Amino acid sequence: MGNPILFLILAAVAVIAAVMMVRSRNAIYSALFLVLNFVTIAVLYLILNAPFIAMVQITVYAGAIMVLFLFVIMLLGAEKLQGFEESSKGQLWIAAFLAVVLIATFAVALIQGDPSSSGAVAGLDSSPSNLGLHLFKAYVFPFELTGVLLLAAMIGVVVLSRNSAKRGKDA
Amino acid sequence: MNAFGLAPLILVFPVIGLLLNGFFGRRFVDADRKTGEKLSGGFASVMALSSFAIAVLMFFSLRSHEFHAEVINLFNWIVVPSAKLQIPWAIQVDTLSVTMMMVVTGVGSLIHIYAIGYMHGDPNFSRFFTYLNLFLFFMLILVTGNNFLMLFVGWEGVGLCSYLLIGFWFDRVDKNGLPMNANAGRKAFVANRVGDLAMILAMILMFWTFGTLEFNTVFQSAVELFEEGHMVHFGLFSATLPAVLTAVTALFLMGAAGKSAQIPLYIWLPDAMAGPTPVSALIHAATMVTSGIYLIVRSNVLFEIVRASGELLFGIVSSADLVAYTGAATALVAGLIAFTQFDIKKVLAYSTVSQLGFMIAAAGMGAYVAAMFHLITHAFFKGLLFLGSGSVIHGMEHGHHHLAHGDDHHDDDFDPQDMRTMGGLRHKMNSTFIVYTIGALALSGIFPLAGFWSKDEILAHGGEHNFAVYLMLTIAAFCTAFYMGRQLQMVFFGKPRHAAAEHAEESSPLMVIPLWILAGLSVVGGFLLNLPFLTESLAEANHNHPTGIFLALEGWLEHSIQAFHLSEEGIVHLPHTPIVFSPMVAGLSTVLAVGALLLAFKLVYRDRPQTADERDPLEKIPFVWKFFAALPFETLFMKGFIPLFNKASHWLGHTLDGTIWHDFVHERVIRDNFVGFASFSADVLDTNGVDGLVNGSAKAVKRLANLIRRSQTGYARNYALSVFLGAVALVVYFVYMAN
Amino acid sequence: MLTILTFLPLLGVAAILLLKFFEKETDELIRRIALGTSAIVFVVSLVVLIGFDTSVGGLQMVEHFDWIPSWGISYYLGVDGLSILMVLLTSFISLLAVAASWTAIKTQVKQYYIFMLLMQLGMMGVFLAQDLFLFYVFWEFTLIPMYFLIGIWGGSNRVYASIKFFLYTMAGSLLMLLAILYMGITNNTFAVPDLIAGREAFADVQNILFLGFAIAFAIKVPIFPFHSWLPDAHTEAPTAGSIILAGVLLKMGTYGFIRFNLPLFPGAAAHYAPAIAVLAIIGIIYGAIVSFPQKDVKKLVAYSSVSHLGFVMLGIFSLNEAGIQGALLQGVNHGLSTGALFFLVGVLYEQRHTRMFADYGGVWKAMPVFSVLALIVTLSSMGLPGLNGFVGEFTILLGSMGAESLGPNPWIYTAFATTGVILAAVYLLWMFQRVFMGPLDNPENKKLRDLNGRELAIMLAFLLFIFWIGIAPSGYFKLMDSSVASLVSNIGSSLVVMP
Amino acid sequence: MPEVTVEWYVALSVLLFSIGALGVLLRRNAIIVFMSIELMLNAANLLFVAFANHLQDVDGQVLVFFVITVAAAEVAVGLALIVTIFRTKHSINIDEINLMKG
Repeated sequence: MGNPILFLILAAVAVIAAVMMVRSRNAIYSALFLVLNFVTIAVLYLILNAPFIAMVQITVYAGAIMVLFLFVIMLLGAEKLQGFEESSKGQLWIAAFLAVVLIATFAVALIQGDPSSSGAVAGLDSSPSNLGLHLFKAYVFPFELTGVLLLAAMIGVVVLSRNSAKRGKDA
Repeated sequence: MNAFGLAPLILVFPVIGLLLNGFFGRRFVDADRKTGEKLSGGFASVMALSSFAIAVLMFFSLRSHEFHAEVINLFNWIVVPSAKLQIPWAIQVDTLSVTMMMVVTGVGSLIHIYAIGYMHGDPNFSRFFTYLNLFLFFMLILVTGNNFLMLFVGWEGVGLCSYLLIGFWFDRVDKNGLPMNANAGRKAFVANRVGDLAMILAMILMFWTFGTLEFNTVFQSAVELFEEGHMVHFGLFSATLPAVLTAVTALFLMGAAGKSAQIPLYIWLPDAMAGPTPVSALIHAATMVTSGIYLIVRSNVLFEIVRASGELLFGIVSSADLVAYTGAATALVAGLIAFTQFDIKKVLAYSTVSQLGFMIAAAGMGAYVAAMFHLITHAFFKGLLFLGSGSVIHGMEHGHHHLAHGDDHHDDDFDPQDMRTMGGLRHKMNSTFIVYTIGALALSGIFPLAGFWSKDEILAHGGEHNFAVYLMLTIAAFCTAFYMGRQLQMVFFGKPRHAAAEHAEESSPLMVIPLWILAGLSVVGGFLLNLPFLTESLAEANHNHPTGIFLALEGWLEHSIQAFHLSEEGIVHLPHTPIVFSPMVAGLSTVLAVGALLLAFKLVYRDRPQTADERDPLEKIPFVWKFFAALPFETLFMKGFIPLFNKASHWLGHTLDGTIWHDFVHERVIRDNFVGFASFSADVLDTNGVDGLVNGSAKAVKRLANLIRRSQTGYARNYALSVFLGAVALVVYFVYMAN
Repeated sequence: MLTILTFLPLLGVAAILLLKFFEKETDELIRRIALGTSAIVFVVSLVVLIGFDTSVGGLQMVEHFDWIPSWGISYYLGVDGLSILMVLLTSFISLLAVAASWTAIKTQVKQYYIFMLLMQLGMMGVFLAQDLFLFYVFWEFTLIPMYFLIGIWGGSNRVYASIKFFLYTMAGSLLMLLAILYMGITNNTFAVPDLIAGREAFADVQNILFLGFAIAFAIKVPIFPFHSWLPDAHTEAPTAGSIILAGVLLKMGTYGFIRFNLPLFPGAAAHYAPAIAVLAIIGIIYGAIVSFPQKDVKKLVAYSSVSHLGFVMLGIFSLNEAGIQGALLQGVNHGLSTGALFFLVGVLYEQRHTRMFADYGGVWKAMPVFSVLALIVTLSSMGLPGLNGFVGEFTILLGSMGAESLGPNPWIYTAFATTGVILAAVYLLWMFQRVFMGPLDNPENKKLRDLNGRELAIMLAFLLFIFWIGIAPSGYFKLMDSSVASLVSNIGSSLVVMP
Repeated sequence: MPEVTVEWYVALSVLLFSIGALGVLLRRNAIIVFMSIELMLNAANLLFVAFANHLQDVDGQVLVFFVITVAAAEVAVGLALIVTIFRTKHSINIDEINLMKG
């Protein structure tokens, strides 16, 4: 599963990018850090023998979704808003505690669990065609549902985004 | 000649009489006093006489029937097939029952006739005769029944009539405003009921022992069981036959004590004198009170078996002997109490108690014939004495009435029965004086009057078989003569001590004629019944009847008294009454009687009081007077038992059942606690509890909701936090616990 | 036939209700309809009597249909020797009670007679039902009309009395319901004959079940010490209510003991017999003593019921033929004598509006006919031989002496019970004396009128049976003999199995 | 030199998920909250892919495909909501949006 040094570097970048994304006061910075994070993860996908997913990650996430984010941030002019400190103290501590518990739990689990062998032969056929076959054979129904979901989302967005004044007139 | 088929008529006639008088008598009397009274009283008397005629018919039927008992079945009474209980209405005609029938109807008829005169002018004239006929009916059921239960019907029925007749003037009140007649009647009934309790128990015991209550069957199986020595079993109970019969006979004694006024239940009889005098004569002297003797004589077999078995009651005394002792003691005590009485009827009442004691004592000693003999003669002369006293009272009332009319001299306290107000009546009421004297002498036992023969037979029997009883009875006989002498002296001799006595007048012929008839019977009755069978010489009779049965009455009654035959067969040992005249006993008792009369006449009452207010000579002997004036049993009952019962019943009724059980337990404890609990429930538990629970849970929900609402900040981040919490919890669960 | 007998009063109720539509609703007409209905019921009960076969020990004229089959509940009516007398008593007493309230009830006449008719229905059902569930329904049903009869037309303290009556009896019934349900569920049937046949199924808990039934019935009877409701209810009830209460309602308790407790739980019956006999005897003596000092005529009669029913209970728990037959007959006798006494008190009350002894005295002078009849009834209640009371008492005492259930010395029970005979004389004669004897010194009492035709007819009806049963009761015993004999042998056979 | 096993990816995924969660919980800027959600989704995706590789099963990757699709739809709707809210309240501070306060 790849070179450990490479993994550690990529992991470090991903984590740092994530932390920065959460910590940034400026929403635009956050968005950009998130893009960095997505890209790092896309590299990891490649290492994990998932080229198609990596490609989708970059095009859909880093491309389409993040552009949408940036667009909205700029549209609303909400780039500079509240940061971390403005959270209530209770919320902060509970959240931090829960996060620590979560991480600790997994740490315990990972340390205690039997180490898995990494002897993964690259026999997994994750080519787009194979993926496509899976998608349209075993998962054809969920796939169609996804289509419906997207349609619903599209209509929803259209409805929501209409001018309220106009909506009032229509109603 | 055989007329047994007519026997039921003896019961029918009194019923016709009572129904007619009950339904129509009042109308007759109200419509026309004079003829109505004659019609009402006459009809009742005719019915009584008709019954007497039937009784005589039965007498002759029996004679032609070799004196064999005859049972006439009428119809079934209580029949419980599965319990094998079968009790018929059936009439038994035998020499004993016919004797009783004749006494009852004979004396009864005379008293009916007498009563027409005595009750003249009473507003409830016809009711009186209804009661008299009813009494006759029940008394005849008592003596004619062929089983104990029928006897008991009559037994209770005559008790009822006694109650009704004592309470005939139920609206009379005494000085204290108490309804004395009603009270006296009630006392009589209740005292009788005490005896009835014993009768019921005895009958039930006999039923389970013998499986029947018919006289003949009971006696027969009693003898069989006794001979075979079987145990008596019923239910889980078992005992020997003599033990059971001891219980039965002791209970009979108790029953007889109630009805025949023996110790300790005699207390009702003196009070019963509150009733009209004919009633005292008929019921409380001649007939009803003798039914206890009839019962014992009727059950002679049972008594003799007990005597023969040697079974003792509580290990002390044979129940048959107990009968004798009870009778003798009663005779003595009552005879002594009679000394202290001033009421003319009460003297006679105690005398009756005393004479009944004689009879009971005789029956208890096994002298059944002597008991019956005395019963018959006593019916004559005591009936005579009571009717005579009624005549005296009537005369005194007449005198008082005359007085009240004459000079407006009216004193309400006048008591026409008080002997202290009488005196010198022999000139005013000549016929009454003569017959009364005959009666008194007969009662005292002066030769050759009826009382002499019968009393002497009892004494002779006692002299031979039971000295203690003989002694007591002899003293009692002495007492009898003394108090009769005292009474004669106080009533008829000397000078009138009250204006009323001076104006007393002889009663109407309707009243005097029955007196003469009874006087005649009192003179010759004893002698006639005591005659040997005229067909047999003394020696012949003695030979033919080794147990000593040769007198007329004995020859007649032996057919009903099975103990004679059993004695001949050697099953029981009936102590036989001496066959020959006993000069020793007879002489002594005659001397005593004459002596007592003279004592009363010459010594004690020689210087008799001259006015009504003066003290009785006997009162000067303090010990005697106080002792007998205290009326031992009367005091015990009236001052001890009855107040105790009243207190107990008031306590039970008002305090225990009312205050404690009803008010306290139910009201206070149960209801109030319930109400308390309920209001606690309603006000506290329900408002705060159930309601409170509902409201409270609502409140709690509200409070909780408020609490939770605080978490519902509406801030998405808070919600997210809880989602995250859940997610972490799930992870923790899966990692640590799911395996 | 039995269904007709039971539900016939409903026709009368319907007729009374329909009157309104014909606009003929007068009190007089309502009374006539009620009387007519009761008379028809009485006639129908006589028809049942004619069709009754005395040689059969079991149920007759059975009507048996499924009702709730899944629970084993059925509509099951039948009559036998144990109930035939009770049925006749019910129809007879009801008829007289309706007649007795002719002039006494002046308010809400319609409702009154409707309740009276419903009362008849309930009582008849109790005596005819052979299914425990059906029985329970009728049993509880009788409470309701009685509650209203006391509560609406009663005396001054009527509300208290009616509520006490209702609660007391209701409380007892609940335990019985539990017992009924237990038995019904274990055996999957509520039919009494089937339960008797299958009584082994609950033989191990029969003592508890017995008590459940016994308490319900004991309160109804009432056995000492559950009698406290009775004087209140009797005193406050209207005359007809008292007549029905004494005449029939109390018999439901004794009947229940005979019908259910004995055959269903014979072992327990034998086990508790001495205890109940002791309570019965306490009741006899206690009731009699407590009667004595009462100041209220009705209260005295009410307490006398406690005493009389003590005899009945003693007879029942003699568990032999004589005792049980005596008890059944004594139930009838008590219904007649006490019913008649209450009626007589009612006649006085109607005129004088007081029940206190102190207000009476010397009534005999004012009302001779009335007084003579009262005397006969009093004597009947006292148990004078030749009248009905004696026959029952004697048979009961006879039974108790031979009772195996009372151990080796049954005579002790008998002896104590017989003291009731004395005490009865004490309190009843005291009652009679205080009302009828003594001087007629109260001017109010001088105005009393004697019995009128209606009252005389009612009294003569009572007296007919008082004399008939007193003089020739064998026919009455014959009616119940077979049934009682089979009941006793049924109990006896099981006693051998279950000591 | 240690081998990179699937555990490493799990650890990374957990870290990223936790950071994302903290972002959701602690930030008030609705847009950043959304982006944190995307981060968490990515952490999950990463895990899917890692296990798909580990278990030699392509189904994991198929699921990632679906997740991305749903995420896209979600973002589209979510952003539309944010825009609408901003239009009315002129704020995207989610602490000011508490219409659901009980």
